[in-house]
Parts: sequence; structure tokens; C-alpha cells
Amino acid sequence: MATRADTRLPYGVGQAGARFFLLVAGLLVLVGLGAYAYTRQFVEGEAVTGLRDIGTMGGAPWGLYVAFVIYFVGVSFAGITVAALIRILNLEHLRPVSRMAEVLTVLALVLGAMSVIVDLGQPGRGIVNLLLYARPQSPFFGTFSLVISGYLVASMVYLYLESRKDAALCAREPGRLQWFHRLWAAGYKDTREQRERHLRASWWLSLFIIPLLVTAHSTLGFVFGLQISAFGWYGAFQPPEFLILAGVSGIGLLIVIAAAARQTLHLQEQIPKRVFTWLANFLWVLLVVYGYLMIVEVLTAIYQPHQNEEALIRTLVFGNYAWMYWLSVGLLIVPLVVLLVQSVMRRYSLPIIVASGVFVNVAAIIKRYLIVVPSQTHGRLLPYGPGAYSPTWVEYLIVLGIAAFGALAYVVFFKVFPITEVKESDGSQSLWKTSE
Amino acid sequence: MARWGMVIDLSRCYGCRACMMACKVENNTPGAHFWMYVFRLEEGEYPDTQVRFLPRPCMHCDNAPCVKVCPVGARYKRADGIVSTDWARCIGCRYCEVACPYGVNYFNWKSPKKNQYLDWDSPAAEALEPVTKGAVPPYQNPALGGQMKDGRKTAGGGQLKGVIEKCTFCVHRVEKGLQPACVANCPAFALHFGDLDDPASQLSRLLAANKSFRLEEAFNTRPRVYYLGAPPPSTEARQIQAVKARE
Amino acid sequence: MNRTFLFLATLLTGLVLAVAGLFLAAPIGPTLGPETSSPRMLFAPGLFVIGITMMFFSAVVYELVPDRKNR
Amino acid sequence: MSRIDRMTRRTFLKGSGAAAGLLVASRFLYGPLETLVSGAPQAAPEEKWLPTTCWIGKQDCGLLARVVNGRVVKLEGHPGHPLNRGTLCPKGVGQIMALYDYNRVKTPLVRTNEKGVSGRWRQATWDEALGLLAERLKEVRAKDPGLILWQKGRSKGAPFYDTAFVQAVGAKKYVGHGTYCSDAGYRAAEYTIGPSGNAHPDFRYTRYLLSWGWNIVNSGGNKLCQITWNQQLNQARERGMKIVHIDPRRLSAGPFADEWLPIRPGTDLALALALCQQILARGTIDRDYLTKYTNAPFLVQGNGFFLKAEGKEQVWDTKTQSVKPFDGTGVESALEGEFTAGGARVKTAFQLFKEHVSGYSPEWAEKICGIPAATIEKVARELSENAMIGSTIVVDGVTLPYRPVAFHSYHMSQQELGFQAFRAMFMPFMLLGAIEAVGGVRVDFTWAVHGNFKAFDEIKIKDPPYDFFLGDSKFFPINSLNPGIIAKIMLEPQKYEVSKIPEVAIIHMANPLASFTDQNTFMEAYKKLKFVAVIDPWLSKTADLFADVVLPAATLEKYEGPYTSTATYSRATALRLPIMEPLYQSKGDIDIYLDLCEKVGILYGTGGYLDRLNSALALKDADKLDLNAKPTVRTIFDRWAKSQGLAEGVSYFETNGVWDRGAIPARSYYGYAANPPFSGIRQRLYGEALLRYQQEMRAKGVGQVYWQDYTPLPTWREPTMWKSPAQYDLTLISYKLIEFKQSRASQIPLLAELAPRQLLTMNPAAARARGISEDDEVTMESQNALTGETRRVKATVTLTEAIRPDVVGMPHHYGEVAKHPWTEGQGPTPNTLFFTGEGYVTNTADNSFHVRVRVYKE
Repeated sequence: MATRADTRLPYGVGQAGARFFLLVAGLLVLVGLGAYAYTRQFVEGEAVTGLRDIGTMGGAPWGLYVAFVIYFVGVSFAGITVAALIRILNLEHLRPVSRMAEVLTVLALVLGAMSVIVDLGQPGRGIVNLLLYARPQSPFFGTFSLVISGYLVASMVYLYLESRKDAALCAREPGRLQWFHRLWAAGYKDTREQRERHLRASWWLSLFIIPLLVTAHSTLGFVFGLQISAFGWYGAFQPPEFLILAGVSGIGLLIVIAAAARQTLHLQEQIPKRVFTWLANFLWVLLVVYGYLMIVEVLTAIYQPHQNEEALIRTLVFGNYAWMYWLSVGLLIVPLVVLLVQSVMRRYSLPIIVASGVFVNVAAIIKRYLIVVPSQTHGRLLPYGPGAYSPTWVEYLIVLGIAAFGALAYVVFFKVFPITEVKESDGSQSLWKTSE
Repeated sequence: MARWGMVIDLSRCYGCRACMMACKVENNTPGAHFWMYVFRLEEGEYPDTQVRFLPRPCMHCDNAPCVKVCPVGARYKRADGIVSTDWARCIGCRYCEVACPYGVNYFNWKSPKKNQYLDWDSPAAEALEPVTKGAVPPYQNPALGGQMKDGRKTAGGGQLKGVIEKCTFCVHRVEKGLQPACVANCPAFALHFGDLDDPASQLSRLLAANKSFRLEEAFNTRPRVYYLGAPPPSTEARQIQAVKARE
Repeated sequence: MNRTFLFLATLLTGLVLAVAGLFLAAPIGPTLGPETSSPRMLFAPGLFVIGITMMFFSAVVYELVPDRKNR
Repeated sequence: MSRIDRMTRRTFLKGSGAAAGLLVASRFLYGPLETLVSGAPQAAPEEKWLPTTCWIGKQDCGLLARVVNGRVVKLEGHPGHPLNRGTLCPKGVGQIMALYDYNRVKTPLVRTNEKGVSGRWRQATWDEALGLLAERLKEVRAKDPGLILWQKGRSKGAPFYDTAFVQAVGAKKYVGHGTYCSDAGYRAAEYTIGPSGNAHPDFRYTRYLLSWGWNIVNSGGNKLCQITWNQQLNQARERGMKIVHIDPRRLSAGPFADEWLPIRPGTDLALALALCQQILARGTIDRDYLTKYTNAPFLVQGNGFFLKAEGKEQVWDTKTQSVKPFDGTGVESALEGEFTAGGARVKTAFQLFKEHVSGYSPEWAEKICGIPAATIEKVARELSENAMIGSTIVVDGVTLPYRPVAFHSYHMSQQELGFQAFRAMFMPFMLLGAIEAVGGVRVDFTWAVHGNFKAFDEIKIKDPPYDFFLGDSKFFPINSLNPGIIAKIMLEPQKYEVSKIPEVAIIHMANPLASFTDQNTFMEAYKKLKFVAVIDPWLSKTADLFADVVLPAATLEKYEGPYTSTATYSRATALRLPIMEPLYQSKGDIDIYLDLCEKVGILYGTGGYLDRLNSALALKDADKLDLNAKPTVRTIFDRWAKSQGLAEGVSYFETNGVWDRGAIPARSYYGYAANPPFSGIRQRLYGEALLRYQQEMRAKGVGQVYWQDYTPLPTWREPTMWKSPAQYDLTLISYKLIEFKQSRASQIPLLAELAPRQLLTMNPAAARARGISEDDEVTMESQNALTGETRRVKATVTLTEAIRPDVVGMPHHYGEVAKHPWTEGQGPTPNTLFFTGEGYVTNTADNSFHVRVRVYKE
């Protein structure tokens, strides 16, 4: 229902074609299915999932949900990092993707929170009792307070302030969305004084967000890394690994999204290729670091392993989980090599970069799964024998629903707000003119 | 304040699993939950085969990983050392379960009426109504469900969908001066329960007189459950006649 | 003036709440006694969260509250 | 299902969406709070502890039922009960689920479809159901009461059922349990030693125990369940008793076995003979015992029969160097030697025995039993050393021989050579003089010579036609009444020269189609029954396939008994008492019989049920039941208790649960302590009568398969199953799990969960050789070496190093013994694979639980 009036808003804001509605409808269906699956689980209990108790039940109490908690939170890495980089290292050329990244962060964190809730046996209590009783001694404390509240709020504040200018610009345009943009702009007039103030604020924000980001991703690592008796989990490397893999998946997904937006909204000039080349280089650097951490960890693990550790590694590398394990390794090595070659040869191909983005995300999801599950089904201390876990349709539908919800929110948001900074060249000039 | 602990005499245990059953009925634990479990283990190769038994209650560790990780303090250590689960506070995150080295935690995957072996919601079950007045399971123990002396709800099992439960050392019995159900019922008198701080207690005497071990001491969980009468199971021990109940 | 004041007020209140929340929550220690299972004050963790939130929200205050001289 | 949905719907109808929203929200926040304490626990529940007796197990442990507001909440061991001393086994605790299970038969049922297939039923009143049965009983009784078959599993409260009812109705009864249990051992003990039983140690004194063929901790010997037994076992071990475990499986005997002899199934006789040979070689024999209390010194003629004069067995008097009657005064019998009497050469029975076993060396036995000769020698040596021949000990002020070596054995008597194997197993201990001595081999709890000791010596093989039990027949002159054989007879009476087969059957707590071997035979045989009534709390497989009417019996909630609760060294008596009203429309078994007899018209008057009860319960005149008034069951037990000398009557039990009658004095405990020792009988090292049986059987022209094991001395021969073709290279044995024993346990979810499915235990080496691994689904096929018949089951494999590689094991009580959600898919029963009939029963018609099988993956 694109109307004349809206057409002057940039980047398809306010304009919705058939393709858009088809997409929305599709996503809504998925969300609906997820919602239905969750009602089944809520009413009948988590017996409808593939999750079962460790030990005599030979199962795993943590599964797909937890794996995706980690994945989603990981993805959130992208936004704030990019933003902070822009601010602190003055990487101005990343600006075009900054907003996409920031929105990605906010939504990813929301999805992470949702995944936590669906995993809980008593979701309602989860919300209430955490506020009432949460114990700082539990690694979950950081996850819930810093990640969900601190990190999320910080990102929203940052996103909000960063976008006031564009809001103000759009607010000049009469139309159905004007009130929204006005509200957002909250009296922003782009005076020098406002500009300076914003510069100062956002600089400090990003400065404070960096440590928060490190903490946030690390606390998730601690959830596993602190369990001395859980083979495959215990280790000081969990937090940094979580952080770096978060970066990998986050940047990877940002690349994919940016490319998609560039394609569908015809932003070839607003989002120049060098943005991608830069991200690609950043990605392989992260991959190298991650690879280093992995190798060190594996070497330490296999040099003189505890018997159970050895058994666990065997199942990972040769046993039930081997195909997953090697698939994920492959999906990480291939992009690393390709991107490395690209930057050495200074010749970059966008499709390859995007493909790498996809690869590393698939890899990340598998990795998360492999961190969560095998240590529970195998490598138990007492001779219970190996266990087994395979997700049920309920779990798949719920996770899919959550992801779909994220995508939905994402596309809808960018129907009401410019996906990247409004440039003078975007025909929005007129807006400023009228303002003078 | 007593320091409750358990001593298990492996030289007497013949693996009959009566303790598991006594626990189930006393605590109304749901199907497939074994707060007390008895391993039947096998070592060596024919004909030099050794078979042994290993009862596994909750270890009620003094340095309990499950207590540390609980995000809301539903899993906590009482002053008398019993590691309890406040099912009225538990949010069902199952962190204690993955943190426990011994695999003693059980989650209520179903709602109570479907969780007790038979479907007590089914029409056929209504024939019991006059006798049971809707109690689930029909042998539901009225001593459970209320508050314990510390004002928290920590006794019994199958209480509520979506929370974690485990061996309570039969806190509701211990507070009344009774022995835990498994101990009281052991046909071989292989289980002993009492105050570790009381030098006169049978426990202290047994521990003083015999070589004892605790499970996985290397991890410094400092369990309150001691084993006598046999060496720890070797790392080659294989489980036989395992109970892998998954309802 | 009142902007700076409001900004600092939010920031500091947030800080105080966060710190307070952290210390009023269940004590962290080597012991595992029952006292470590519940916060010293109910909802202390909530305070911590609110505190953190306010500290970041102060940035919004800092930018949005207009200066007197602009009036 | 979801209470949320219902709630919201209702509230919405009220038109208050907001309220609903709130409700849902609150539910979401605090979760559906349906806790076990449904709402607030009722103020000060009224709590009682009622004593009663376990319903599920074999030894009838004492229970205390915790009853809260009329609802049974828990069953605990009765602390004052000598058998279980306040403890219970898994079954004892778990049976509480059976009490409430809504899958029980709730009302009398009448069949509406044809028999032989799973039943369709209509609910009936007691009046109608009993009426139907009564009519049939009247008809048949008019014709011939002998056509009524009354069948029971392991019998409890025998006076009311086996005795009074069976006599009143004039039915043919068979309990049948024993022939699948250990009756061959009973027969062997009755004939060889005297008392009725198998063999168990004297736990207070035994120092060296052969745990022979039946798991030391699972079995509880032949008179007890594992609880009492293991409590005494633990004390004995803490006292230093050594245990030699002779069994193809080690399993739960694990930590209790100081030595494991993994014997090849069916070769126990050979091992026993080798032990005898070794003991004789070492010369460690109790000459005094053998000469005075056994028939060892009796003189045997060349034809194998005793030398007799005026019907008296003769011995060689060493003083006068002449033949004298064995009980002549001042006679000093020679134990060994060959003499001339009346021109004929005669040998002492002992001499014959010596010569008989001289060939059975450890090396010979090694080839047969698969146990190293060195081990056999070692065990024989340790037996000899520990027997301490010549030593005495004072017990209860009585000086008695002290021979602290014993063996215990039970179900292993159920093998083709069972009867003779069991005789053979007694013999090493006869040589050592350890029979009924302190610390030696015990048969029963008190010394009492069973009627069969004499009866088996006086052969009375009848001529055909035989009744369908083949009692005193030429086929099985000593006969434990095997239901499987009877089923065969029902199919081909002429083969066994039987004239008439039963027409009406009352099957009470028995389940032949699941718990007996040879099910296909039963399937066919029971089709011949014109009318079948089943008394059972469950819809047993037998009921489901063949019952015309099913009469729902109560489980724990009834009067039953009386039970002798003897715990080896002490005596006690107990009753089963109702801990609540019978659930649903079920009734106590005794009530059912009272009502039935009334309907049939055999309740009142002389010869009626009540009259029979008076004698069955040995009621004193003062307490006799009025023959013309129907008493309550409680009254009957009250009278019984009074005539037992309890002034309070039944209320004594209702308050105390058990009547502890104190320790058994050594005098009535040890056969040696009897006056005269062993009540003057001569225990039978040499089974002369068996030879006479053989002669008569051959004279009457029955095949070798029937008479071949009627030999005076146990003689090794290869079991028939060894004739199966070579591809049947494994021997199947069956066993029982502590937590899943008695078919009464199969449908109790709490127990079924511990052993959810049938598992075929196999040695990893054997499995590897067949490409089988843990949890594989395999086919097991058994083969009958005589008929060539094969039978097949599918089962899941579990591997254990605690079993012989040439043996596979399968536990009992699977095979969907009753219609119940928890029995579905439990897997097969080994009974399907075992055979009943020639070659697979003992010479006493006891069933063998050995068969050759092959195991393969499809």
C-alpha cells in the first residue's frame, strides 16, 4: 500500500509491495507454528521435547534451546562492535551498516531472552524469581542481569540516539509515519550543540559498552567453563572462545544481512563494496584467533586426557557426533582460507564473502550444539553408559518460530525507519531546505 | 546442630534395589526418577569376572556444585548439611542437573497426574475416587508438600511440573527423628544414616573402624556419603542390568 | 544546568542502585550455608538490573533534556 | 486437558476477558500449581498402622500398612516379624501399586466371544457369575467329581483351598507350581534323607558352603525369600563363611562368591560324583555316621538287591564274622568289603558305591562340566578339611557332631537328571557325615521324616487305565504331577492309557499359559475344557484366552492364611489381614469359596465346606464352626486362633500382626539331635527301591526314556538335549530377577519399570562370534532332540562377562502374563522355548529348564 506521500522517504521506508507482504505472511506462519508448539510444551510439560535427565534416563536436560541462547546472544556481538569501532577507531566507512548492526544486536538479544524463557520449566517464575532472588554466585546472574538487561538496554539507547538525526529528517515528511519519526527525533534539530553533545554521549557509551560486551559473552562461557566435573566444558578458554565465536557469527550474519539489504533496496552506492571487504578481513582475523584458541584447547585436551575426557573426544571426533564436528570444522576452515586468499590477492568477490558469512553461521550453530549436548550424553563420571538426545518437532518449531519472529521484527522495523544513514544525496535534501 | 551423613556397607549390599523402591513410595517420585539408584557393575573378563553393587543416593556434598550454580537459591544447603531443593522457588533451568557430577537430579517433565506411572486423569481411574479422594499417586504421602522446619518446601517428589527434584535424605522423616526410607528398609542393613559430628554415632564408629571412600573425591565436592567394605569401582566398571527408564 | 543535574542524578542513582543491588543480593562466599541461598533483601537483583539500566539511560537524559538557554 | 483452556473458556463465557487475561497471566507466572498435596493437607490426618502379610512373595513377610484417612499410603516391614525384621524387598514395597491399580478386574466378567483368542467380556453381578460356575459344577459332580480340575499356582492358605474346598467339591487338584520349581529336589530329599525340602546350610555354624546351581543372594533357599536368607548369609560371612558358587552365571552372587565354578548346565551329577571320588580318595569319611545312620553297610547281592532275611536288610558283623540283621543288638557292621553269605558273594552298599564312583575322576568331570580338575580337587580338599570329622559341639546343652560344611541348592533340581543329580549332591556330605549335623546340610527347618521316605520304598505301580495325573503309573511311578504332562495327556489320553480327562476347571491364582512351559500344548489342551472359571485380581493370559467367567479376587485387602513364618531358627505364625475394603467389586478368595459352595450346595452339613474347614484348620470342638450357618471369614480365623490357644482370637493378630513362638530348640532342629538320631531311619546312600521301580517298569513294558534314571546309585549319562543337532550350540537357562520375580510382579508398574523388557544375557565372546552386539534384536530357536520340534522367540541381547560363553540366560515373568498397559511389549518368556515331556522332564515328571538353542540375527 505504497502511497504517493511516503515515496519521498528514503530506502523504501513506508512502502510495502506484494513481495514484502508475502515475506511477512510467511514469517507470521512460522511464528504461529512456533507459538502453537510452545503451547503444547507449556501445557504438557517438556516431556514433549527430546530433553531428558542425565544418568539413569540417559538423556540431556539441555539441548537445542540452550544452544540457540548462545547462538543468538553471540550474534548480538556484531552491532555494538561495529558501532564502537566506528566511534573509537573512527572507521567512518563502516557507517552505512552501523544501523543494521545495531538493530541486529537488539533483536538478537531479545531472541536470546526468548530462548531462555522457552527452556525454563517454570517460565513465569523465571521472570519473577530472577528479579527476586538471583544469586551473583551463579554464572546465570551475569547472563541474565548484564547480558539481557545491561547489554540490551545499552544497545537500545545507542541505537536510539544514533538514529535521532534520521528520525528528525523523516519527521519532516508528512505521512502516516510522521508521528513516529517525530516521537523518535524528540526535538532533534541537528544544531551544532546537539551534534557535539551526541558525539560526546555516544563516544562514552561505546567506551562503556566494550567491556560490557566482553563480560556479557564471557559470562555465557563461564556457565559451562566453571563445571569442573563436566568434561568438554571445564576450562579457562570457554569465555574467550565464546567471545570470539560470537564475533565470527555476528559479523558473518551482518555481512549476509547487509548484502541482502543492498540487493533488495538497491543500496549499491550507499553500501559500497569496501564495507564488505573490511568486514571480510575482520572476519578472517577473528577466525584466525578462534582457530588458535581451538587448537590450544584441543591440544591441551588430548595430550594427557582424563579417561572420560578421552571417551568424550572420541565420540566427538569419530563417534555419534563426528559428522557434525567435522562439518563445523570444515565450515570454519573454508571461509578462513578463502577470505585470507582474497585479502592477500586484494581481489574480493561479494558472493564469496556472503557465502562465507552463511558458512560461519551454520558452523557456529553446530558448534554451540556440540558444546552443549555431548558433555551431557557422554563423558559422565559414574558408569551410567552413554546417553542420547535428539530434538523433537516441538523444539525445532519453537526455535524456528523465534528466529522467524526476529526476521519479522527486523524487516518491519526497516519499513518504518531508514535502514542506513540518510545522505544529502538521497533526495532528502529538500527536507533540510524547507527547514532553513 | 547435627551433621547428617550416610555410610553404605558394600560388603553387605546384594543389589536388590529395595532402597530404590522404598524411596519411590515414600517420596512419591515420578516414573523413571530414581533418587536412590543401585548400580550393578561388572569388571574383568570371563571367567575372571567380578560383579559388584553401588547404591547412589544424592551425595549431599559439602562443596556442592549444584548449590553454587543455582540462579535463584532454590537448591541450597541446610544448616544440617542436607542439600535441599525448594520446589516452590525453582524456575526449572536444570543448571544444577548439568553441574552435578553424580547425575542425581531429576526434572518433572510431565504434570503430576501423568507423571505417576499410570494416567490418573483417565476415566478408568475415577473408580478410585471414593478411596483416594483424588490423591495422586493413590499412595500419596501426606507428610510431603508442606513446609519443613526451615520454612521452605523441600520434601517429596512429583510436586510440580517443570521443577527439579532429588534425594532429600528424606528430610521430612529426619526432622521427625526417623531414618531415611531407604536406610530403614534395607534388607541387608547395608545403609546407615546419622550424625557425623557425634563420635558416639554408629556412623562415626563405622568410619573410624573401616577404610572408606567417597565417590569422585578428586573433584573436591566433599560428599556426605561414605562407602565401606569394598574398594571404589574401577574405571573399567561396566553397568549391567541398567535401569534406563525414559517413560 | 538542570540537564547536567538530571543527567548526573540518573547516572549516580543508577550506580548506587546497581552497587546496592549487588551487595544486597545473596552473599558470595566460600561457604554454602543456607544464608547464601537468598538475597539479603528481596528484589535486590531487581535493583541491580534497574541500576544498570538507569546508568545507560542517563545518556538519553543527557541528550534529550533541553538546555535552559535554548528556551 | 489443559486447565488453562477450560478456565479461560468459562471466564470468557462470563464475558470477562480481562479476568481471563489476568488468570492466564497468573498461571503463566506461577505455573499450574497442581502439587501432590492437592491443595492444603487436610488438618491432622487420622493415621493408623495396620499389620498384615505380604501378598506377592513366597515367604509371606510381615507388613505394617500406614493408613491415612482410610487410604493405604505405604507398606513397611513389620519390625517384630522374625522373617523380615522391619525390612522389605522391592516387591513388598512396590505391591502397593497393585492394590490401587485401576487395570485390575473390577467386576465379575462373563465371556462373550469364542475361547482361544483374546476375550471380549460383559460385566456381571457376583450372583450371576457364581451361578454360572455353580451350575456347571453341579452337572459334572452328578456325573463324576473327578472331572473337575482345580488348579492353583504356588499355594497360599492351603487349608481353605487345597484341602477344604477340593475335598468338599471332590475335585482333582494340582498345584503344579512345584514341578516347575524344585520338586525333583524334594523327591530326592524325601527318598534319600527323609524330610521334605531341598538343601540349605546351617548359617549359624556353616564354614564352607557350596552354593550349587542357584544364585546365593537371589534365591533365599527353598523355604525363604532372599530377605531372611541374606540377613543370615551376611552374618555368616561376617563370621567368616566361605562360599563356592557353582553356576553358569555369576551375576548378583558377585561379591559374595569366594570361588566361581561356571559349570556346564545339566552336568551337576558328574561334578558331585567327582567330589565323592576325591573325598573317598582322601579317606575323609565319617564312618560312624555311615555305619549307624545310612544303609551303607547293608549287604547287596549280585542282582543289586539287598540281602534280606525275614524282610530285614542284613549286614556283616565284624565281631562274629557273619551275616546279621542290621538292627541286631551288639552288631558291629562292616562298612566296606565283599563277603560270602549263603554261598553267594555279597558286597556292602558302601563298597558298591566306592567302586561305582572310582571311575569318576576330576579329569573325567572336567571334560563334562567344563571345570578344571584342579579346581574340583581343591574344592574336595577344602570340603574335607572344613568338615572336621570327629569333632562335636554343644548346642542348647546337647552335644552334637560338628560338620560345618554344607551346600544349598534349589531350582537347579529342574533338569533332566535332576532327581539323581540331587541325590548325588547329598552324597559328598553323607560321606563327610554333614547331613543334619551342626553346620551341615539341612533339608527342612525341623527334623521330621516325610511320609514319602517310606512310601517310595513300597512300590505300588498300578495297571492302566490311569487317572490324568498318571499317579502310581508305570510312566512316572514317583510323580510330582506336572501340569504340562497333564496337558499332553488331555491331548492324547490313549498314549498314556488314561481313560477320562477333566471337563471343568477352576483356575485360582495360576496362569499356565504364561508361567508354565510348553504353552502351545496348554493352548490346545485347554480348548478341551468345557468350562473354565478363573479367580484372579488380573485378567491373566489364561483368563483372557480360556476363562468363561472371571472372578475378581482382592490382593492385599483380605483375610488369608494362616502362614507359618518360620525363619530357620525361630517359629512364628501370621495372617493376612484386610488393610482396607476390597477395591472395586473384588472379594477375598475365601469369601468367594464360601459363596460358591453355598451356590453349589456344598457349604453346610457334614462333608460340606464348613465341615471340611473344621478338620483342615484342626479346630477344637469348642471352636468348631456351626455347620448350618455361613460364618464371616473373620469368625473362621477367630475360631482358628482360639483353638491355637490364643485367648484373644484373631484380634491378637490384628494388634500384633505376628505370633512369635520363639526359637526352635536344637533338639527338634537337627536330625542328629532327634531321639533316636534321625528318628531311627537309615538314610539311603544306596537306592535299592529305585532298582525295583526300574524292574517293574520294564516288566510293564515302558520305554527306556522312562526308566533309565531309576538306578540305585546316581549314574552319569548325557542329557537328552545334547542329542540336538550341532547348530544348536548354546544351552538356554532361565533365572529370576529379585526385583521382578513372581508373575504377580509383572504388571506392577513400579517393578516393571526396573526391568522394563526381556533381555537375553549372553557372553560377549559368544556374541562376537555371531556378529551380535549389545541391544541387538536376535532370534533364539530351541530344538527338541527327540521330536525335532523347534520353537522361536525374538529378544534383545545384553552382554555380560558373568556367564559361560556356551550358555545364554533369560529371566522369567515376561511374556505379557496379564492384560495390562505395562505388560505390553515386555518381550517373550523363556517358557515358550522349554519343552515338557520325555527327555525334558525328570524320571519324577519334574520339568527341566534346560534346552539347546541357537541364537542368530535375521
